[in-house]
Amino acid sequence: MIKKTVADVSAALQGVEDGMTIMLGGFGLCGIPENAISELVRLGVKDLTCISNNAGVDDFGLGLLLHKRQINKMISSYVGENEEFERQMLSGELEVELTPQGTLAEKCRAAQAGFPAFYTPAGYGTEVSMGKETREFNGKMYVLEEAFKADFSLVKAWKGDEAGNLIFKGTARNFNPSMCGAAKITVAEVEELVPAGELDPNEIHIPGIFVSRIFQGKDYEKRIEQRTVRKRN
Amino acid sequence: MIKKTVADVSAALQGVEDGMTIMLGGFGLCGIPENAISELVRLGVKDLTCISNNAGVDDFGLGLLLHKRQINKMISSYVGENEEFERQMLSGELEVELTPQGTLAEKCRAAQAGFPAFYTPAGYGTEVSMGKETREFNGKMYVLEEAFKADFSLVKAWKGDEAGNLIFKGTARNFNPSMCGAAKITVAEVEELVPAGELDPNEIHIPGIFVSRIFQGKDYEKRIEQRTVRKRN
Amino acid sequence: MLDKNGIAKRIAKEVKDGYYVNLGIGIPTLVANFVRDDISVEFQSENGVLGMGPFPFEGEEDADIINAGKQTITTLPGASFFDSALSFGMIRGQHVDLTILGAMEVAENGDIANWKIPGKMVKGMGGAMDLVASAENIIVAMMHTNRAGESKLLKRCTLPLTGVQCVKKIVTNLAVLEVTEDGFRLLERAPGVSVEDIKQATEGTLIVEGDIPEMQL
Amino acid sequence: MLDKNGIAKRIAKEVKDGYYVNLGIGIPTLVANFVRDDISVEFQSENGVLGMGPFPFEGEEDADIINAGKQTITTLPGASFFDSALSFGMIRGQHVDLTILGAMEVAENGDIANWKIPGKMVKGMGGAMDLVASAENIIVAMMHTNRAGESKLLKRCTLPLTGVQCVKKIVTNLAVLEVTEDGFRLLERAPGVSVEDIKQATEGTLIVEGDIPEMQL
Repeated sequence: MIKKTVADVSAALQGVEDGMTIMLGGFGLCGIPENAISELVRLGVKDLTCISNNAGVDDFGLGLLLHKRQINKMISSYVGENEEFERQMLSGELEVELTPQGTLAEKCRAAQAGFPAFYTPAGYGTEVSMGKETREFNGKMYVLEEAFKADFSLVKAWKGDEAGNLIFKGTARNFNPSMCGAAKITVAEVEELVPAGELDPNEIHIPGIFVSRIFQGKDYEKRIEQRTVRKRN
Repeated sequence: MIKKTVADVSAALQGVEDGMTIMLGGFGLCGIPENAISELVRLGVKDLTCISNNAGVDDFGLGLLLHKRQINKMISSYVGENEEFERQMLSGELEVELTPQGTLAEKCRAAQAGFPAFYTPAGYGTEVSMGKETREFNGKMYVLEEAFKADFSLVKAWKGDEAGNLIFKGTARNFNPSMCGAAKITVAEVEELVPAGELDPNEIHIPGIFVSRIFQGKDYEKRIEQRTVRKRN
Repeated sequence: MLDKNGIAKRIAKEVKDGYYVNLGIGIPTLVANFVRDDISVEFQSENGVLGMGPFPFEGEEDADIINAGKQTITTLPGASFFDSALSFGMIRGQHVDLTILGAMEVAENGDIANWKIPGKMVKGMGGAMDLVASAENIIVAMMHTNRAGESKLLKRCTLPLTGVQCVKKIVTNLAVLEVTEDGFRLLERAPGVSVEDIKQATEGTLIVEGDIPEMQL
Repeated sequence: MLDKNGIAKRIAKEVKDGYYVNLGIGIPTLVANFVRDDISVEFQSENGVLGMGPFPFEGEEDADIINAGKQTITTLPGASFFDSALSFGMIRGQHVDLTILGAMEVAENGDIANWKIPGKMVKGMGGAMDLVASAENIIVAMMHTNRAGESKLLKRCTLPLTGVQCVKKIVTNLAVLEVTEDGFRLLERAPGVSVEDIKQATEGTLIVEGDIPEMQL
């Protein structure tokens, strides 16, 4: 068994530098690597390009990095819910590349699985396809999209083991699995870190081969963006 | 919940006709749809094109269909271990299209996920890439491969529920998941069929949306091709 | 004339037994409330869940179980969770039977614009471009006119497109319309709305053939 | 001169701590028996398992747990199962550190042929084309000459190729060689084998610089 455990978030993020491209899992605030984001804030690394479906809210998630002006460019599918983001974007301080959500996911998966590029129908005929190759297959038009290239991938899982195997929970899975192994170094933080052999090999969502470093996260806030409930009768 | 259960293998294979293209899960004899193959033999459908990583052995798996001369064409990555196959291939009765194993898997996955084509490095510079588009990305050469088109996909899972959700076991998973939803109709046979709600939504390998019909299989032989063991000390 | 719930109620009639359905944010979300009890339908949310149920009871919210609108949800028996790549595989691979989403503009050729207004803050397309480019069956739920009273059913979209030639049906506060090769074909009038009202509110080509029935809700 | 086990033993020295390794059928399979106990290595099999262990004890075989050679196997703590698409994602995405496979011919430019002999029954390439086209670190394990005594290390392959310019290192019964821009560079001699013996058995360009040490096994 190849051991991937590191002592803490600080050891896990060793090597992160100014100007790097970083992938971050999560959908909204669900399944985001909270510990790793806090460490990026602490490290104060700047000029980051962040690949993440969303950009957090003003005081949580990637909003914390935006607040400190650590991000130069965001590659996302949806960036609402964030006033500081809006201000920086409108003032030109922040570059934003909007990518259809399914394309974003597949650009991660392509990087993970060694595909340089793929054809998708999403965005054909829109400004998203401008400057990109388009092509017809079986009477339908497709856009050629290329795999992401990133330095670090920061993901959050529910359970993990020493070998780096990961299990996600509910919709906190989202972009996390496809980002594993999609960057040069993949850092996984987990709510529960167990010895190798405790996870059923049949129930593992992402094998440890896609994970470079794993650590037990702490103090998870798991903030809810839209608390919707119904009354009991 | 959308119910996918059908009474038996006969109901599950309703609509299979001569000349169709059929995908079959399994690696060697591991994880093959035993019940569906028996039913194809019973139905006597002919001129089939079969997409399957292997071709079974003389008296089991796809060998049973070969024996009855029901297959016109095999699309596989490895077809050893089968004398009748060899005879039919050398005599020209059987057409064989050999495809690299990873390309075979991805051609299934592309069909499942709505990708018309993808670029892979496998087979570049070999006879596999003859007549296909090749292209350079980042200094490396790739071959353009297209998604499969099939009429039926016949897969085997370990557990399944009424909603068509599937869980596979061990290496019997292999090609089965990527073939789900990769054909017009997907038929899943399972060792254990349970009511909806009994499988943990977090542990499902293939959501029911990719499965058209599901039934409880019976009399699984699960033959072992190479029984390798060690002695206890 | 319908309100938002009325539009949702009318669209719910388009949801058939055995359908997997993706609902966009806004009016489409309301559709789930009006689907008949005697048919089997599963709702997919592109962030990675199939078989969504109602909102959780107070105190039972789980931060790890949300829909694409970031709302806390529950799941029903037969539900499954999956990653974003597989989720868009469902969508792109046309396994989802019906997509219902809102729009700023729809053109008579089926083009749709619903993600960007030049000069205003752009929040992003989210999954909308994947959905409209992939789905075989797309229904748009929207008001017939914007706040300034201008038609949202146009000859050509003026806003940046989300997808081309993809919308099949539109349900507005005034009417049900089908997108055909010749333009918007009027199928039904909302209660109390005349064909003339609809003509006035439609900039694109409107095809009116025979008697136009009033919607049955 | 080495036998098959000797070749496997020498190759085992190339397996480093922390490596994920894919072993082909034949001599490569034997490599697992000789890897040092004090390093951490995981074996991947392309049919969908990482963390393979030894063969099962008699009576404990599980038809659902096999390797790519269709042999019954066991798994070690930390193992995982996955589908074929993900498995080849590992391979294609260069997450597997070392691939060891057999060959019929290797050319001095790194081309490899190991799947087809025209006129004979062709069993297929299995995963070999994906492996050789993707892996950054490929070692070929084979006999230096074929049964007819002809060299398998050639200027150009004569058989249909499995992959181009991909082999980095070759371990045969006679020698360890590295594929360089100028040809096969001789690194080590097998015990009791002379440089002259190796020259005789090598059709491709052989580069011999300085003293060639004998293998340490």
